[in-house]
Amino acid sequence: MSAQRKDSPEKTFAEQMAAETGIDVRKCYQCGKCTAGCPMVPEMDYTPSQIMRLVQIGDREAALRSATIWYCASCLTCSTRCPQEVKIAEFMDALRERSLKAKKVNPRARKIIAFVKSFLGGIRRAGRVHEISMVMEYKTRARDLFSDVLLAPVMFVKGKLKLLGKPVKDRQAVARIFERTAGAK
Amino acid sequence: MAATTAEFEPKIIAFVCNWCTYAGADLAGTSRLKYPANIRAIRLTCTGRIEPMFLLKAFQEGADAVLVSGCHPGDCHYTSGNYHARRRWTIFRKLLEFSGIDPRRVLFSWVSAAEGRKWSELIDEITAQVRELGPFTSFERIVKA
Amino acid sequence: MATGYYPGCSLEGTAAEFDMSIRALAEALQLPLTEIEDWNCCGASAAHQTNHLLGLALPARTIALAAAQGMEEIVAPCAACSNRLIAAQAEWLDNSGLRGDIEHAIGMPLPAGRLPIRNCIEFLLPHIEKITAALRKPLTGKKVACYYGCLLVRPPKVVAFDDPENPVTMEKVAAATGAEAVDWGFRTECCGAAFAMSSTASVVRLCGRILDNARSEGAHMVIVACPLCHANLDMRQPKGMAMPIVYLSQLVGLAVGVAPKALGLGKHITPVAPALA
Amino acid sequence: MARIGVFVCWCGENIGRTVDCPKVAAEAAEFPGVVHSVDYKYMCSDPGQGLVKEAIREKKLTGVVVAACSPRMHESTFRRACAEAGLNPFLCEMANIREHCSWVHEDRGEATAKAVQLVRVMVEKVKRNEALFPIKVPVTKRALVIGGGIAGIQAALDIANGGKKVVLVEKEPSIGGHMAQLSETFPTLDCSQCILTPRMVEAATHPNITLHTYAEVESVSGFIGNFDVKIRLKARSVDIKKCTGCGLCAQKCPQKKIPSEFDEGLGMRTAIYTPFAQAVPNKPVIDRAHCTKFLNGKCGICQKICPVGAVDYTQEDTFIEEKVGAIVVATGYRLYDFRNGEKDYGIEGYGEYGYGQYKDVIDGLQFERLASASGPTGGEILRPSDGKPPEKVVFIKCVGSRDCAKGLSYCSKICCMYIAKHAMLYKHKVHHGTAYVFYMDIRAGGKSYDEFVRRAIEEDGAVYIRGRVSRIYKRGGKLVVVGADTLLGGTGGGRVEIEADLVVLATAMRPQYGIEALAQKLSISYDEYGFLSEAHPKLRPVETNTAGIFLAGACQGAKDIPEAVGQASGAAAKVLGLFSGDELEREPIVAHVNQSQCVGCFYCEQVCPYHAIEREEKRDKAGNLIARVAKVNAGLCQGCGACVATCRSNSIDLDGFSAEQVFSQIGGLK
Repeated sequence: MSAQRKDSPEKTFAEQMAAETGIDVRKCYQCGKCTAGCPMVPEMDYTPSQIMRLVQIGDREAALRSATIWYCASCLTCSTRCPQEVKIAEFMDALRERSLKAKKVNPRARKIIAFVKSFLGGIRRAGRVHEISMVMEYKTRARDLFSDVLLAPVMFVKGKLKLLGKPVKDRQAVARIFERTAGAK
Repeated sequence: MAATTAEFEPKIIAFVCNWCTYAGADLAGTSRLKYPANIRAIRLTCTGRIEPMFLLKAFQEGADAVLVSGCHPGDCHYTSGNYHARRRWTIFRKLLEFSGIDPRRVLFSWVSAAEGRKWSELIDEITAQVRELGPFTSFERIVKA
Repeated sequence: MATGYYPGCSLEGTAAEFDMSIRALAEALQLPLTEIEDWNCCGASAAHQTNHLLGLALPARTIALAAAQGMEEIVAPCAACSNRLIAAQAEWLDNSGLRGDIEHAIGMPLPAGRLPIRNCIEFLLPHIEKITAALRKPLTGKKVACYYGCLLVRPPKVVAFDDPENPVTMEKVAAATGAEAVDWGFRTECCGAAFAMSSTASVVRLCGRILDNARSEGAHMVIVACPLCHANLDMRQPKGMAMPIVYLSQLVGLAVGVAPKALGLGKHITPVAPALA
Repeated sequence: MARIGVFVCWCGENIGRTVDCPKVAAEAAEFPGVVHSVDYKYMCSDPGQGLVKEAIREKKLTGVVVAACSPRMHESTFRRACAEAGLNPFLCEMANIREHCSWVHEDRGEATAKAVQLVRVMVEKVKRNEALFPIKVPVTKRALVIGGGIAGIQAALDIANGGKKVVLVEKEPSIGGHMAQLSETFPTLDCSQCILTPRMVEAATHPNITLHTYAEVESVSGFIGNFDVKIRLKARSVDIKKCTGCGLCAQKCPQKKIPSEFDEGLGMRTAIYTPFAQAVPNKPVIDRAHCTKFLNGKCGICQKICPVGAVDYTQEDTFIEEKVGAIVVATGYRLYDFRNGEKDYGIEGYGEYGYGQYKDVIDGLQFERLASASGPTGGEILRPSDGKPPEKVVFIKCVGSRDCAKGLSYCSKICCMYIAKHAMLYKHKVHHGTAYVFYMDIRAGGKSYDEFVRRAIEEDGAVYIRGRVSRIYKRGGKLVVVGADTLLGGTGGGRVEIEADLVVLATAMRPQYGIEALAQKLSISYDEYGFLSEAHPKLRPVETNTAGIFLAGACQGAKDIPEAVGQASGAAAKVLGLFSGDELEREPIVAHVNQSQCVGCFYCEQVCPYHAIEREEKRDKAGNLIARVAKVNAGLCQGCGACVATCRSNSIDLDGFSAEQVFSQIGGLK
């Protein structure tokens, strides 16, 4: 009966995101409390409230290409304090997912994505993260070979790094999770 | 059954009090909150005024569900009418069940004059619910029995 | 009550001392823990940041395993792990539509109800009396700054643990050891978490702010209950800071007389022994 | 035979856009009993009403259905029009095809079909309506005003000056309310006490005003024109007739460390005290919760030294009863508790601002006390922690207001103005200091208001920063305020950190504690925030839905002084209007007992909230008792109908909502 009201063909970007994630950024009244409390703002190209604004005005391109969505630390300070109860950090996850799918990832996010991929790659293969393998894979992907080289031997001596990881027994089961959720490669 | 569930548009008759729910539904209107057109509200002074026979009459006239809604407990314009109503309905529900009317077709809610949104969401919700229950056809059978 | 222990990946590697101290402390306080058989990584931030369903399915498998193995609760000392487990469980309990998708992904049924998941603080909180009774080496005179970071207290409605802005539970546990908890302003500020490698400069900046405030409010050491916080604060200190970063389980373990070695007190990059002596 | 007229209104586009009004009128014309059916653009307009009147006369209508907006909006309008055309007004009904139809449905076909049904329902009803005649009730020409703040004082004075008696009840020991606490008032910066105290004295000495301070309304019964009010006079422990207000008792009271409510906890008071120097009446009370005499029986100094023997420890609460014809509610506001939150309402405190654990984070009323010449610092701005003048003061607006997460979505309206005033006062007193104001929007819509805010910025140099503060924490004795300047973007995102000496939070205005209980006593309604509801937001802003009860001031919503005073005068005008005749008319929606059918079970008596059911004895000619039956006292009956639904023998019915009418309405939905 009132079908046309619920599935109107011309949804704005914000409406679309609200329908898909349950997070409605039209509620944001640009008070800037998220930005004020965000620990990662110095690394960002847009502040969190500006990302909300980009979505509000329908600039999907700018939002998905921003470095901000990748520099969000998921610390949830913004979501916790937002007076309008917008789940900002959770929304950043949703934007990241779409940025990857649309191949619009900001070049500054190269290292971060390398890390995520190495991390998930490790889980996919072994079910658990083996830190040395993960770090090695990350360093190769990120072409970031020489950072922290001094820290590794110390950590090794202190027994913080183990040469061999303990994988999950049922590795198939974990690999299957990745297939069935069509996870990041 | 005349209509398939998919295209079934239920008829829902609401008995509402003048002070809370009717005003709440007015507020839904002034706030332009949209909801399905399946509901027909009959205004009474208070939920305490509603006689069980009104509900039976509604079913007899082809309602697929009946909604009774008034002020929140403690907020009755007439101090205690909604308490009387609540007590009455607890017993009446049992009676309905006994006479073979699915008690899910008799709905109760509190909607205050400030709760326009609650009203519109309630109608959304119960319309979907009643749609799932399908049309109410057993009244004639009950009357004959 | 059968308590499933979920150490998580970090506790098998960089956070070995967290694992050691939890196990040693559990033994000392006679709180039996059974490691969940064949648990897998929770996916931490990497999974949910890039694929929502994957971020739910990874923790779901471990919870399903625990339930299948007869566990009635899970102790997940790593704040990231407990957060992911709680958040995932909350989401499928809240949105029944997801349950099928997740069960399909993990090929196992999910428990019908809610399985209690406890972080390190919640694990110890009910046993404060036990700790006080078992005190061998009270840490009287030690000023500690309890640091919660993000994942223990946020999102508040989901984790439903302590106050998101002014938490008190870790202080309560720490106080049981005789140590004095200082009042400071960075208890729930972010340390940079997953950016340890991919944006090291950010982590150094954030850890610097946290440690500066702890120091200026008079703390001798920072107490943590999260391996990510620990790694960042311990390894990414500004030059000359030398602030010991101690796990809550180590602090309590030491106070109840567990041997320092069994608590892994020698494994820190920034030495902790002098501060605890 | 019924001759019903149907009048379908377009309400401009409001109905016409969604509902096919001509079609509704055409279909209604076919309903049995309908002899006339038309549609028109604006039925409530003069020509619209003319159509109704003309049809009544020409078509000899016996009933009218106006299909338009809610009956709560225009029922009285159309009933009046009918009456003017000679039709009994209760033979007119409205079908609500706007609020319940055109505004809430989108599909034109569906909305039109529903409108047709709604009209049929009311046609069926009106066919069974009977002519009713308003009930006349006598009026007690004496008003009760609840609350002695500026709104209550104004309402009481206006009614009293209109020549009618007023009973003014205030729960604190003195009248004056929050206005007495303010230092200076925007936008003129005149001294609040200087303009208020003469009014307080006038109210206390006015021959038509009876003042009860330290008193609360215990219960209210009755109805418009005839309320019975029970008032609790709390034990002052001081005989107010003997007391001369010399103040010796307070000087000698050894309990000197009780946080003063008047000074918002920034100053101290004694256990026997007057709230402030200009209090009216200027007579003390004993705060029994803190008095040594009451706590452990020792002390008793005040009684010993009182030169007139006015101190009486044995006093108890007493009750008085007043008959009044109208009630003005003016209970005012309080500030949102940012320290503890309000658990009863499910509202949290401000954890990110430290839950008020920092002494130098205060609220707006506390700043008023700091700035007031009568305040604990004598008007010098000194911070509470160490008594030093603050060099940097941060003002934060919208704390609790416009905050969905705290459950308070509304704008408190006055903060934009008083924060500008605070910044200004601070700069006038601490010349070298800096005032920072974090704001989201500046709402300064009153006369000379925006100019005032601009003055704070342009002349007094207040630094306005557009953004909300994320948190406040302590670093080395300073309060660090972490905010953002959202007008700056780019790297760093305009993040602002200010090391402040004093932080002032403009916390939300909230209705007074206990407002819900009072509202229930009065049978008036309140909104989701606890503010009392007016009868109509635009056209009946000082009336409530309960006849004879009126609203003034911030109990109805956030308001500044001129608005509160304006509304109070409005309420007073309504009361004086009500008192202008000796009798008033009430809607005749009352129950009737069919005594020949009544079995005398008196279940009706048990459910009637108004004690309107009376027992009547029926006797035969010889005087023998035949039966006891129920009778409705039409003066007391409010027409709720609870008795009707309860009656086992179907012997009671309700005028205007009779069983027959409702059954036929349901039938109309076929």
